[in-house]
Parts: sequence; C-alpha cells; structure tokens
Amino acid sequence: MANAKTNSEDYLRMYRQMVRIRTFEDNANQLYLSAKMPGLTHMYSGEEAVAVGICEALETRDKITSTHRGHGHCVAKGAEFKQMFCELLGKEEGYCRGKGGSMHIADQSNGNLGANAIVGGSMGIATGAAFTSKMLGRDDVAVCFFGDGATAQGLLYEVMNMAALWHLPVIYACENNGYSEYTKTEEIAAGSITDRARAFGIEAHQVDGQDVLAVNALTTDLVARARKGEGPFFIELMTYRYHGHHVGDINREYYRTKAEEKDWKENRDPIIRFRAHLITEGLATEDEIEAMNAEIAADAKAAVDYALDAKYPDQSEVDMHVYSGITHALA
Amino acid sequence: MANAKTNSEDYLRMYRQMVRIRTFEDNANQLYLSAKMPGLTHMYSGEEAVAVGICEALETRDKITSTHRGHGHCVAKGAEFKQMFCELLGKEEGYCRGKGGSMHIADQSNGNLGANAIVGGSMGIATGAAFTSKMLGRDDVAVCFFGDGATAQGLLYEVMNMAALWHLPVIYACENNGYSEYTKTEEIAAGSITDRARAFGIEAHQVDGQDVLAVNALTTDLVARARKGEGPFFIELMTYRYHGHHVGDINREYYRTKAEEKDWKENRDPIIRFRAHLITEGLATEDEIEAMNAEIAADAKAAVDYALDAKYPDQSEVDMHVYSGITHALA
Amino acid sequence: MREITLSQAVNEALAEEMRRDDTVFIIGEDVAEAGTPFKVLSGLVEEFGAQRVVDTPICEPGFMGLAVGAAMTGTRPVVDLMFGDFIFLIMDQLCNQAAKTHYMSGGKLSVPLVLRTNMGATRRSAAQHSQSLHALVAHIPGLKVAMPSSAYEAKGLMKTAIRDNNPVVIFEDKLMYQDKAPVPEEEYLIPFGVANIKREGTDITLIGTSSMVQVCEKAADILAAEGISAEVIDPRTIVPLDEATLLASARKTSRVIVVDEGHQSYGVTGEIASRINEKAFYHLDAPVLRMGAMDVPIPFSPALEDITVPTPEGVAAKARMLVAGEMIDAA
Amino acid sequence: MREITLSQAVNEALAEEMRRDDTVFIIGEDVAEAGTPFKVLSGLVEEFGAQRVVDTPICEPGFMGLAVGAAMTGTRPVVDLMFGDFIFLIMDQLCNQAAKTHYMSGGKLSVPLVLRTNMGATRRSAAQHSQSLHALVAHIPGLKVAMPSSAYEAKGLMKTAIRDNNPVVIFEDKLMYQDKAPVPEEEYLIPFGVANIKREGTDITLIGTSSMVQVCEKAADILAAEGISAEVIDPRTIVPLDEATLLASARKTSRVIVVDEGHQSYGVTGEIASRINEKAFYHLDAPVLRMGAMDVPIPFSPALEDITVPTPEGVAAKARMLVAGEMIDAA
Ligand SMILES: Cc1ncc(C[n+]2csc(CCOP(=O)(O)OP(=O)(O)O)c2C)c(N)n1
Ligand SMILES: Cc1ncc(C[n+]2csc(CCOP(=O)(O)OP(=O)(O)O)c2C)c(N)n1
Ligand SMILES: [Mg+2]
Ligand SMILES: [Mg+2]
Repeated sequence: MANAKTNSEDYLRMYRQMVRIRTFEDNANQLYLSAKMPGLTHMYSGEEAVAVGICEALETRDKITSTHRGHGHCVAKGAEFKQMFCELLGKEEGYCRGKGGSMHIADQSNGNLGANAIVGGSMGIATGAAFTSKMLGRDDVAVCFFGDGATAQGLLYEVMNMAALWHLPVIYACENNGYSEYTKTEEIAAGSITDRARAFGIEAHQVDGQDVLAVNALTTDLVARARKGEGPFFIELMTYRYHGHHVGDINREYYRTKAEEKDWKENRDPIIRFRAHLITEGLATEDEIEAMNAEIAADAKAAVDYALDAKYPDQSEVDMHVYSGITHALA
Repeated sequence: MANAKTNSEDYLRMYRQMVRIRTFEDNANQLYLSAKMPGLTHMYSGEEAVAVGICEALETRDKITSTHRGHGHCVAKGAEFKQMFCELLGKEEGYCRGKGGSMHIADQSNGNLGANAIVGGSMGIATGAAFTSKMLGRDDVAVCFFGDGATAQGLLYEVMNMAALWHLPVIYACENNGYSEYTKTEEIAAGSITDRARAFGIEAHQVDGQDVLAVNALTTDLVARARKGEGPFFIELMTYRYHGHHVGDINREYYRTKAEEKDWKENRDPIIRFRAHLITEGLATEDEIEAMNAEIAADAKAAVDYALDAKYPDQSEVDMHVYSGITHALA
Repeated sequence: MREITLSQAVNEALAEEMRRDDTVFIIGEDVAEAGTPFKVLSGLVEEFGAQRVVDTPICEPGFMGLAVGAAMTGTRPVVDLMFGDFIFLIMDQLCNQAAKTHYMSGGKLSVPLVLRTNMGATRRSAAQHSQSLHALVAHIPGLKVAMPSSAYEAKGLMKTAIRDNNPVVIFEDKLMYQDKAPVPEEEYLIPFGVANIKREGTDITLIGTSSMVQVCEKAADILAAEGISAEVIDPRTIVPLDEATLLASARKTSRVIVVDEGHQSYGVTGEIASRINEKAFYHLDAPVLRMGAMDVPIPFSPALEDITVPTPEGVAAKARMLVAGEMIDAA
Repeated sequence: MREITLSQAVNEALAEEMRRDDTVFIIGEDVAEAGTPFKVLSGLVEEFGAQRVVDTPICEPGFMGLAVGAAMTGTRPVVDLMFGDFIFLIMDQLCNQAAKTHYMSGGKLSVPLVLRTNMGATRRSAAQHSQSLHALVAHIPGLKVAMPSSAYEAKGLMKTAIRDNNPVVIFEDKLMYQDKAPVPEEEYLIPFGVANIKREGTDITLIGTSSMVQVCEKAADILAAEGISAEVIDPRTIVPLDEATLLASARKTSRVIVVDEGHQSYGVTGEIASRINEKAFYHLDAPVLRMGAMDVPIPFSPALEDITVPTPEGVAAKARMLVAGEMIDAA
C-alpha cells in the first residue's frame, strides 16, 4: 500500500475514495439544506485529491490530524459512512457517540486523531504523534492537515522548529484552497508559504492538489523518507473548495466570482480528471465507473437513512467521558 | 540626530551611552551581590552596541519595546539613572513607582513602552505601536527588541505576517547572544533566523552587534526607509552577554566555557573597540575618555546612593493604578 | 420606542463611537466586507474604510498583541474575537500584557482597548465553539467585564467600554444577536458597575447574567403564576460588580439564586453567591443557590447539549424549593 | 522518617515513575542539563537521557500541543512550565484540546498528561512571574488540579498524576521548593479527591490550599494560644474536591475561612465557600469567609508585595472575629 499507486486496483481505490468523499459531502449538504442536521458544517468537495492522494500513501498505523473541514480526511483514512453520518447527526452510534459532531469527528481505529474547530489547533497534536513514534522507536508517520489560513497561526512555526530540530516523522500538509473563510489567501499570507518551512530547514514542496497521482507519488516518497528519519517535510497543495466556507455561506459573490468557481469545477475537477485518466489508460470502463458511483451513492443513502433513524445518546451520557476512569463526572 | 552618526559629538554620545549602560549594570550587579536589590535581574553588559547603535538612530517620538534584559534599551532610549535605580529597588521615585521593577521598567517619556517578562511578549506591542503610527498618519517607527530564544515564539511570525502585509514601520531587532537561558542557540533554532523573516517578504540583515557604527549605520538607513513606508525590516545582531543569564547564574561552565567568555570580552568588546576607534581617529584623547568614564561612574554612584535612601511607595499605593480613572480599586 | 436587534445595537454603538473619535478602529478576522460571520459589523467598512475596519489573518494572539500596542500609543482598538472560545489563545496578551500594563508602569501607560467576543451554548457548535468563559477574565485584576443582556445594554455598555481607558471585555450571547429590544434613537451610555433591577419582587432574588437574565425573567413569570414574587437583577458588568444593589435585594427577599451560563464550578456564580453570603448572611433564610452550565465540555448532540444550561423551568423549580424552605442538601 | 525538600520529592516522584514506565517523559525549557531554573529536575537527564528529558525552544504553546499529541498516541508526558504565569500562553492547548479530547471523542481518545507548574508571590518577581492561576484551570471540565502543600504531598500527588489517564495540572509553590518535610522511603501514592485534616479543632475550620495550609497552621497556633481551637484542612486537589470532608468539618465547627493564594475574586475561595454555604448552611453560625490574594497585579516593590497575600496574623484576626460573632459586614 505504501508504494505510489501503480496498479489498477490501487487506482480504482483512489478513485472510489474520492467519489466517496464527494458523495458524503453532497449528502451532508442536503441534510443541512433540509434542516435535518444540527449546526453548520464545512464541505470538502473539490479537495478530494488532497486527502486521498495523501492518505493512500499511509498505513492504518500512521496518524493524521484533521481540520474543521474534516470529512474528506476522515473518509480517506478509512472511516465508514454509517458512523460518520451518525456523528454528524449527534447520534449514539457516531464515531464520538454524537459528542463531537462534524467539527470534532475522530476515528481512532484508523489513526485519525480528530478534526479540530480551532484553526491550527492540531499542529501540536500531529507533531506530538510523530514525537511518540520516534520516542517509542516505531516507524509510523503523522500527517498534519491544515489550510492556507492556518499558516497565520504562530503555532505552526513553533512546532516546525521542534520537528526540524528533532527530525520528527511528520508531514505538514497545507491545503491551499485560495481562501481563508471569506478572504483571499494573498490578503492574509505575506511572502511564500513554502519558504517559511524552508527557513526552518524543512524540505518543502508545492504540488497540484487536483492531481491525485501527483499528490500520491510525492507523499509516498516523503512518507518513506520520514520513516527513515529524514523528516519533517512540508507540502503545499494547491486546491479549491467548491462550496462556501460552510454550508450556510451561500451568497458569496462579494468575495469570489461565480466564474472562478465554474472554472475550477469544470476544468480542474480532481474526480473528472482522474476518471478520464482511468478510461484513457484502460483501467476502467465508463460502465464500471458508473456502477461504482451508483454503489457509493446507494451506500451513502443507506447510511443517511440509518443515521436519521438512529437513536440519540441517552441523557445520562452527558457527564460520561469527561474523565477517563470516572463513569459519571457529576455523580 | 537621525542621520548615521558622523561627527565627533554624536560619536562621543554613543560612546557615553555604552559606558553608561555598562556602568549601570555593574552597579546593579553589585546591588544584587550585596543583597540590596530585591529579586533577580538580567545584565545587558556586552551587548551595549546593539541598544546604543539602534536607539541613536531613533528620535524620542519613536517607540521601542524591550525585554527581560532591558536596562540597556532603557538607558539607550534616554532614561536617567536615578529613576532607574529607584525602580530596581522598588522605590516610589522609580519610573514605575516601584511597581514594575527590572523586568517591567518602562519610560513612557522617551518612548520606551517597557521591558517584558514574557519572552516574546512585546512583539505584538511593538507592531501595534507601528500600526498606530501608520493609522494616525504619523511618521514614527517602532523597534522591537528580542533575543534569539524569543524567535521560537510563534507570536513573532504572526506579527511579522501582519507587518509585512500592511507595510508597518516596525523594525524587528533580534539580539542573538548565542544563548537562550542555559541553552545554545543552535539547539533551539532550526534553519536560519533571517530567512524566516525573508520568507514573510521582510528585508532582513545580519550585522555585527559588537560594532556600534555598523549597527547605527544600518539602522539609520532602515529607520529612514521605514518612515517612508518601506518597512517592516528585520535585523539579526550578533552579540554576547558577559554575565550569566541572570545575576544569580554564576556557575555556568556546564553550558559555556570560560574561554569563550574571555574571547568575547577581550577581543570583541564593543566599548574597547569603539574607544580605540575614537582615539585612533582623534575624536577623543585617553584623558577625555577617562574623564567621561569617571563622571559616569560618579553619576551612577550618586544615583545608587539616592535610590538606596529613597522611600518605598506608601502601602496605600497597592491598589492604585489597577484601573485608569479609579484611584483605589479596592476602596 | 423603536426596536432593533442586539446585532444592530452593537453596530450602532461602534458606528457612533467611530464617528465621534477618529482613533477608534476595529480589528479582527473577516470584520470588513464579510462583517463577521454573525454579520454584526455589516456596513462599517463601507463607512470607515479598511484602515479602520481591519481584516486580519487568523492569528488571534498576534492581532490581540498588536491591539495592545496600538492602544498604548494613542488609538482605541475594538478587537473582534470571532468566538469566545478563542480567548484561550489570547490569554497572555490579554491577561499578562493588557491587564497589567497600567499597574506595572505605575500608571504611566494605559491600554484603552475593547475586546468584543461572544458566549453561549445550544447552537450545536460543540465543545470548542460554545463556551462562556467570562469567569476567567473576571478573575484577572485590570480587566473590566461587561455582559449585555439585551440590545439596549449591548449598545450602552459598548459605548461606555470604548470610552473607558482600561481594557474591557464584552461578552455578547451569540444566540441573542437577532433578538430585538427597545433602543432609544438618542445617544445614551450605561455606566459600569450599576446593576439593573429588571423586575421587582419580594420573595426571592434571581440574579442573572447575559441571556440568563431572560431565563430568570421567564422563571419569574412561572413563579408569579404560582404567587411567588421574584425580583430579577442584571448586574450588567461583573467587574466592577454592583454589590450594593445585589445585597439590598438579598436583604429584602432573604433568598437568592445566581444564574450564569459559564461552568458552575470555580466560576461566576461562586463569587456572587459568596459576596452575598458574606455580607447579608444574617438576612438569609436559605443558602444562596447557584446555577451554571454543567461541568462538562459542551456536547454536540442536541439531545445532550440542551440539558447542560440553566432553563426557566429549572430556575423556577429551585426557587420554589427555596421559598418552600426545602433545602435538604443544606441540612 | 527522613526529611527531604519539596524539590527532591518532585524529583524522586518523577524518577520513580520514569523507571516504572518507559513511556513517561519530561518536556520543557531547560529541563535537562540545567534541571530547570529551580533545579528541581537535576540528575534526571543523566539517568534517563535526552530522549526522555527533552529541552525545548521557548515555545510554550508548541511544546504543550506536542505533549497533547504525544499523550494521545501512547506516551505520558510531564510538561514543565517554568512559571505558572505562562499558563496563559498554553490555555488553548490545555483547555480546548487536552481537557476536551476524551469527551469530544466519546471516550475513544485519552490525554494522560501532567502539567507541572508553579505559583506563589513574595519572591520579588513582579506581575508576570508571581501569579497563582489555578482557579482558571479548575473552571475547565476535563482537567484535574492538584496543589501540594508539602514535600509529602508533592511526591504522592505527582505519582498519582502520572498514572492518571487524564490531563492533570499540578501547581507547586515556588517558595516551598527548599522546604523539608518527612517523606517515607517506601513508595506511596496520594489519591485525588481526598482532603487531609492537618489538625483537628472544634471552634473554626481553616481550609487552605498549597502554601496557605502552612499559613492556616500558623494561624491555628496563634489561635490556640488564645484558647480558640482551629481545624485545618488541606483539600490537596481542588478538582476533584473532597466536599464531604469539608462539609463534615463545617458542620462540626460552624465557622469556616477559606484561604487561597489566587486572586480572591472569581477564584477558588468563592467556589469552596459556596459549596459549604449551600450544603451546610443551617449548621453555620457565621458566613464562610474568604481570603485570597488581593485583586491587584502583583507589585514588584517589597513594600507592596508583602501585603497582597494572606498571612497567619491576618487569618487569625478574621478567625477571632468570626468566633466572637463580630461580622459587622454581614449585618
Ligand atoms: C483559532 C480560530 N480562529 C478562527 C476560527 C474561525 N474559522 C474557522 S475556519 C476559518 C478559515 C480557515 O481557513 P483555512 O485554514 O484556509 O481552511 P479552509 O477553511 O480554507 O479549509 C476560520 C477563520 C477558528 N475556528 N479558530
Ligand atoms: C514565555 C516565557 N517563557 C520562558 C521564560 C523564561 N525565560 C526568561 S529569559 C529566557 C531566555 C530568553 O532567551 P533570549 O530570547 O535569547 O534572550 P536573552 O536572555 O539571551 O537576552 C527564558 C527562557 C519567560 N520569561 N517567558
Ligand atoms: Mg483555505
Ligand atoms: Mg539569547
């Protein structure tokens, strides 16, 4: 699994994972629009090649930390639709028993240490996971996902400094989707993002985040080197989010044009591009792809239906899990 | 005043200020050793050319922010011995009525916004002073002093980003004295300090911090450019502290050798070097210099004696100045 | 009188003060064109320009620090912190710098700064976007803390805060932004440290902060129907606290409940209850009771979240018990 | 029994737990060769090596974040925060991340981490190095908070903390590091949530935390000489709090003073006093009184600093008043 994907099975798996993310998000968006989902959520649609290209270069034992825009990372690292939708709806069978929700979804079983509602909040956590790996003599690596906006947080430079000094097996993956909420990246980031990492002595790369093969090839190489103690590394992935900042951000022409959105969706979509590649290279037929898409859509629908009917946690859970080892904190 | 110093009056003033700092510190150290000073303090001795070279390039209206090692900045920006010693001894006539002490000494009248006991704590403050200048259409600049150790604080990168985006008239002056407390700089700083500033699009320079003329010439140029809106700038000043991290750090061979200290003191001392220059260039005679030194020593002694006899603030001051506009907060 | 929303009230207060004083400016994330995610600041950048309504990168410690320095040098920043939960990120700049500068400088430096942020759960925003953290700042001498309970207070307290020469933190309840209340067209200010008796009563005193004032009023309605006369008091600022008004009411009714949306333990309710116990003890027929948010991180699941905060029914139930003399716990 | 200093007790606890469990490590500034400025950790790096006694750059948020991630993935970090005042810098990682991870993940992730830091004024260290900030963390669900009052407690509580699967914050009084107390050679642990009755008494209960236990004991001596019998209780942990022991004593003596070195307002004393008032009200002959540090930033000047904290004489005076029934304030 940890070699850059070269055979059709791996390619199809990458394609499948990208479609699973897009499908998950379309359903989540529908749940919001139909007022069936509590709160707000941030869609990953458009950025699928980033999460999938990276996570397919990882093993289950490798760790990731995710962001407020975290569904894509969660799916890509191996999570199931059912527990994910249950979590988004605050149900007991969710990955976090409904306590975390979209912004805190975590999947311990697959090494996803969790989404984070504090921008940049998980940079230390990922670096710490890499520290554990090194200290305990393991060879797993940690990938820290964060956005272009998060590069403004000083924490990044603090942990990059330590990671560089101590050669920690961590990869900082900056998803540059051009916007930090309602503001263009160039208005909030001076100089060069990759140069910032390089100034700390960290090897940094920029890659087309819409090209899953490029992302995967680069990451596979860096992961292998990180396992050998050559880390840390930094990757800036150029990508785009299709939806608003969150599902409620509908009228957004004051900060970006429809034309720009259209261009990315039509000309740089990672799924369309990779699908074309699969067909051209003869790795799949149109029919096979359509069948896969349909199967994923059916999976998602079943998971949504299940989650809608699933039960909420019992009220007695409210003071459970405040402390490990104490069943009810307020008893 | 804001042109690089070229005439003998200015040169002698720079020399005088350096000696004043050294003399102040020698007296402060004696106060500590003779148990007459409450608490601990951090000596600036050895780094005089940094504070003086920079502050002599500033006008009174320009602002500085200082550090835990702040006596040098305070003297260089124009403060008087008497109020400084009173502050160090916790007396009412101190610059801060004895409430701040060494680590918080400030001198509002000369634009010194204060020492800071939080490493890196004043980086935002200096940047904010520059913001005020720009927002109110003034032309004063702000200089932010901090150590090599402080470059590990993420706050630096946050404020450099904003300063660069908004072209603020601030100069980040990193006093690299080779140590962060009891640790060598190379063990706590990965990569290159100046490159970190450059990565944010900030023009950065490295200069010999023991050469007051080099420091002054560079700063004078940058200040002039900052006034015109060409800031921010970054300077890394290579220097050395002669004493321990603080006055109580006496046995320090476990982290640095006596030979290293000797080398800096004998071969790179900023005062010895500049004194030799003044003599060689015929700007002063040995006698004139000795007379100046003696006068400064006498000034310091008088200030120390005054401060030792001065009165403590009345106990009723304890709840004054908690809030502006409220005489006694606990009344 | 016309009715406007709390959001409009804040907007008006800011606009009026910005017109009145050129040194007032707003700084924060997406405060300009976007007008914040809650749209509280809409229209301000259009009137005052980008120099005075300043969009920052996502670096809360950085822009808070910048604001402290700006305030020290002649401006009056209004810092916009998007969620009250992010106050953890700026505690150093707020509590070590802003709060202490006036005192540490012996009254020479001032920090006339307003930090606007929010609080309040039940918005399905989970543990990192739902906290009510005002107790933390209320504990730090040098800060003033205002908690508007309606549009009327939001406007009057904001105007007072901007003119105050001290750092003031204002917590707006994010669930109340769309709530309307009568707000005069003419200018008014609400002084700090003056509680508001929202409703007079004789049997029990209900003290509520922020949105808990409404909760107390609704509880008072329920109680009124049962023949119990509840006095409802809104302290409006918790620092300074109008002890005299609270004590007078406690002495009159002999029974008190303090209701606040921060976590109950080590929070605001303990302080207010203690002051009343200490100074009105011999007038009390029953212990002062407290109701805060449950001592658990705020859960995402609606089924759990709703039971973590005080409700009118809950307050009424406790009040009924107190009035009936049923305080088994206190036995 | 042998007597050792509090500093040695902490050192022994760490050494024993590090021998017992290979996943325990220490991280912080100058913790290795320097053994911290207070020399508490001397000798540990020699025994356990630099991989387990890790010197960091000066980046408190960064290494705290790293520790959270390390704890989540299989190690047990003991974070060394040089001064308690720096806790403001790490509040986000401590309170938004460490404290909430177990809950937000529905119990799937844990953060077995110890944060060792200090508290205590009268060391002439001024406003940013003298605070006692334990109330802030006690307010946040998910954290446990221990406050050792002697070498004995320092060792036993530290060992319990390291084995706890939750984030625990331990505040050591920095003025007590050289204080000796009897400490058994054999291993022992002190359970959390179990108060220690330091001295039995019948007329009044004095509850003290950390060094205030000694203050209360000395006050009890003064009172004993006057024929007043004071019971002195040390809660040892404020989260969890041993309410039962405190209530039993309050019911017995009918009079209580709570003494703590944090600022009085919105702090620890209000919580403890309120719980006693609530649950032992009908047994009390007088209001529960509180004595905290004065609500002012800690001044540098010795003339002012000494009057900001509770003293044995001050506590005895209040106790005398309570016992004599002179509570004019409460009238
Ligand atoms: C500390 C903090 N500040 C602000 C926010 C509000 N916020 C949430 S997402 C976001 C923008 C993040 O931009 P970026 O890092 O580029 O990620 P993207 O949303 O583009 O994926 C902001 C400002 C937050 N959640 N946390
Ligand atoms: C936030 C914070 N962390 C740690 C300290 C303790 N401390 C005081 S000075 C210092 C070293 C600073 O090194 P550097 O910035 O190089 O300045 P120098 O002392 O060499 O002038 C440290 C760690 C502090 N005061 N503040
Ligand atoms: Mg982005
Ligand atoms: Mg240094």
